[in-house]
Amino acid sequence: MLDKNGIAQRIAQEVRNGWYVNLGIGIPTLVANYIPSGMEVEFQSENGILGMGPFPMEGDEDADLINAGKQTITAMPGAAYFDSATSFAMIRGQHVQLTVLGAMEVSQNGDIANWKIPGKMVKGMGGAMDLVASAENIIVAMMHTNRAGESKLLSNCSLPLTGVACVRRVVTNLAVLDIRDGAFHLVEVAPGISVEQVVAATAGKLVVPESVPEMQIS
Amino acid sequence: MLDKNGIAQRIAQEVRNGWYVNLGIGIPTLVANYIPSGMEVEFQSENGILGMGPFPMEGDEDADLINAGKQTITAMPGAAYFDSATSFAMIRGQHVQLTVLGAMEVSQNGDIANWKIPGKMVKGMGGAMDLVASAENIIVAMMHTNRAGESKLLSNCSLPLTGVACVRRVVTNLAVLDIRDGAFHLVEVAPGISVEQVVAATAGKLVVPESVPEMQIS
Amino acid sequence: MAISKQVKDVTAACSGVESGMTLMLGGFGLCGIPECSIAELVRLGIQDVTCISNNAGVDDFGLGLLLQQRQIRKMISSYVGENDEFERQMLSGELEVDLIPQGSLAERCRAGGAGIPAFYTPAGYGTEVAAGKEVRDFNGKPHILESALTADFAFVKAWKGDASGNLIFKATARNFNPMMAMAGKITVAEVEELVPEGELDPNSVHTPGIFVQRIFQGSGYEKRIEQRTVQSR
Amino acid sequence: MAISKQVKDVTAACSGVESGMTLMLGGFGLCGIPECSIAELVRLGIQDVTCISNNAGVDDFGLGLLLQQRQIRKMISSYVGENDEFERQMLSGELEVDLIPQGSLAERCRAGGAGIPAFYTPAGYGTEVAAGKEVRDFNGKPHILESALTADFAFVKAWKGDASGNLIFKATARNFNPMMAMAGKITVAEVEELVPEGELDPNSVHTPGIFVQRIFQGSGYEKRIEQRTVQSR
Repeated sequence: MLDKNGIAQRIAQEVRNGWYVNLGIGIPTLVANYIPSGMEVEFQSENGILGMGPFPMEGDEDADLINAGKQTITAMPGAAYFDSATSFAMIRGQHVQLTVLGAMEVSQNGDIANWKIPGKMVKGMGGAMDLVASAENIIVAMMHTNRAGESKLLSNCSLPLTGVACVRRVVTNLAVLDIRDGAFHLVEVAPGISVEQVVAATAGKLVVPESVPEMQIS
Repeated sequence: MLDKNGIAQRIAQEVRNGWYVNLGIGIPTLVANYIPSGMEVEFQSENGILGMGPFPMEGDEDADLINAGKQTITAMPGAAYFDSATSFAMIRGQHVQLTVLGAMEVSQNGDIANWKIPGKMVKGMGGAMDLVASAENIIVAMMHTNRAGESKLLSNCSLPLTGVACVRRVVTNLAVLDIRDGAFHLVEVAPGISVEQVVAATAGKLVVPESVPEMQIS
Repeated sequence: MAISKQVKDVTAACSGVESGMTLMLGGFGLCGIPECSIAELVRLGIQDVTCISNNAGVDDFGLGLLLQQRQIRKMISSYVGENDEFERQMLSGELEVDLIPQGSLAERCRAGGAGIPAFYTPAGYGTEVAAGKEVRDFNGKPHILESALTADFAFVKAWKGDASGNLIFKATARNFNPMMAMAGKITVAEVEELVPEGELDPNSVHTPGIFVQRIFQGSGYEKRIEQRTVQSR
Repeated sequence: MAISKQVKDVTAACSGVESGMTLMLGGFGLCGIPECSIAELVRLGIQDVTCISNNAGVDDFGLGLLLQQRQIRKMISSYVGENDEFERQMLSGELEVDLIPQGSLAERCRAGGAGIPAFYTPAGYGTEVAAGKEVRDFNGKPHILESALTADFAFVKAWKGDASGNLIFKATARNFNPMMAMAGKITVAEVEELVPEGELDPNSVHTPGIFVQRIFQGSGYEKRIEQRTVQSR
């Protein structure tokens, strides 16, 4: 079974040279830690920076330089700043090659719910609805089940949707799954996890091929 | 009767302190020459400059600094450059207080035709359609009659329209006329011009008040 | 001659702001917010305002200061976490909240300033955001119609500015400020540094002065950091 | 690590351009046009292209060079004067011409790059530009629906750029270049000066590199002036 860092590490393997990547808050943010040095990848943060770098050294933090999670960051050589309209022009115009974000629920149709729980304080969707409605390549990073042990991979989302039929791939603590033709397709299992464990933890329609490899993460 | 410079001079009297002004090609361009020094007025050219200044001194011309008429210009202190989308955001968003442009025909309804003559080579509307559709305050600068001596102030335009019900005021070589309630209203006559001459040269519905002052231009 | 927008101070800049108005406020989280104007709005004690702002500040800073005084009737935002007083007022029904996808919020402000009354976007299709909105397919993909946003006053904060109202923002403190400057009937810009006319490179101006009606040099900027994340040396 | 878009020369930059494609070309008149790319398009001899460009050059410069070789099947522009060969081809029916209000042209390119499939504008209402287009009233004023424009290749010209594709334009040579950079499936940027990564101030970048797929340093710029207007000393 993977921890959050393991999920991030596995997702990092999806990233290709030359890609612009938008990472959501939480597990997705960790993906940046696992990009091989020397790979040409730039991180976009929707509050207005391309070429986001790591956190600043203590004492170098700048209130005017933050990411979408409001964390102080740095800018890499070749970075650019821009306004929010231009930032979402990049996102909506499909100039960002990969979007990674967390979710509360994902359906076998690729629907995603990650912004609102009825009866609880609603904080807002931020940029998530723009990201999921626009991106061509969306990977969801999340735990396979919620704290009550219930599957988060469902036939239909029970929570209010963030986007419809948009998620391509899900990487959880148990498995990598692709979404197509109205079903989850098991691609890999996490180290030490059996196909049966994934089947038991997946409420939505799951297609299991004859042979399922184990994730290769170091 | 006014010449082109006289028309420009009269229109300059319409300009108020604090206004952003877009001047079209031809007579409108001359208006800039008659703005009192010390008046706070900035000229916008739709190809991407606010704070356009006079032509450069010989030898100082810069191919990268032109106006919408493709003439070499200068920038005043406090100028700003921007792209064409932002430029027309200023125009369409009604941030420009006055637009002055030429016309082939104007109707008593405020319609304007100034871009196309059937059977002749059509060069295009440039920014004129955006300007006339958006501006709240449009003054047309033109000769009262065409080369054939026919009125250019009509009940209906005969040429393809540039915009509908948008012209507020017309300044010609003969008169100043306002357009409202479906008619031209005579406001002033040019020096040496009689009301009768204006009536004779105006084909559209013309309302003449009891007393019509003469333009005060020096 | 350049048009001067310079006013003496924040009091002059906020003259005419009244209860019941719709206000836009730049910033993302606490980054790039118009601190001086917010303080003045608290001092003025205006009531029942609608605030269009990506976020709602924190309990004791940013728009949280207006919330403390219960001056806000409605918030139009994309994300309103990190604010207990906001949560209390929202759950009690004192505060009306309209949540908008962040990209649509930015584009709707730009549209308001650019004379585009409405546009189509895929964001929010199939969600409750689309409720009551026209849906139309383009290139085989459903989009929803979103309308322009404008405000009686827009308050923006820039790094540098001149008397003509030209603005340059710093790093990610730019965020929503340029679009809101476009969309305000009266746009008030506060700047960290008001420089003499002609000192800003016209090629580097982010917001041309035509979008700004009043400008003043702010003071006492706290520029609070919401999430201080650092690497130890 | 930053993504490099740098290619060796204009030939590498134009690789893949084919007959029948839709091309966008930045510039206003002859100001800010991609001179090197145009020369290469002439050399390549591609045919039947659709060019989206605010103007069509003059007889012997700019897009006029492509017109001379009869490489253009259709022009989408706002103003096409100052070009006799253009007039001849248009009147003879060899050349198809789609005239678009300048602001709508700029906004349609931006929309194409920004994933906005369509928007409403008042420009052109009541004129032949509105023929066949949806008309809708907003705030009591009629608007027409305009759709996004995109291109197989966009060719833009900047003053300075870096390997990441970040661009800075000079003065009014900016014009249509930034929006066309956004709207090209493949955007080729030629620059007067290609500077080392990290030399451009990230705060002063006009076109962020994400919109540029290929960049090269141009050479031999003529930068012809169309209307040389000066005051005598």
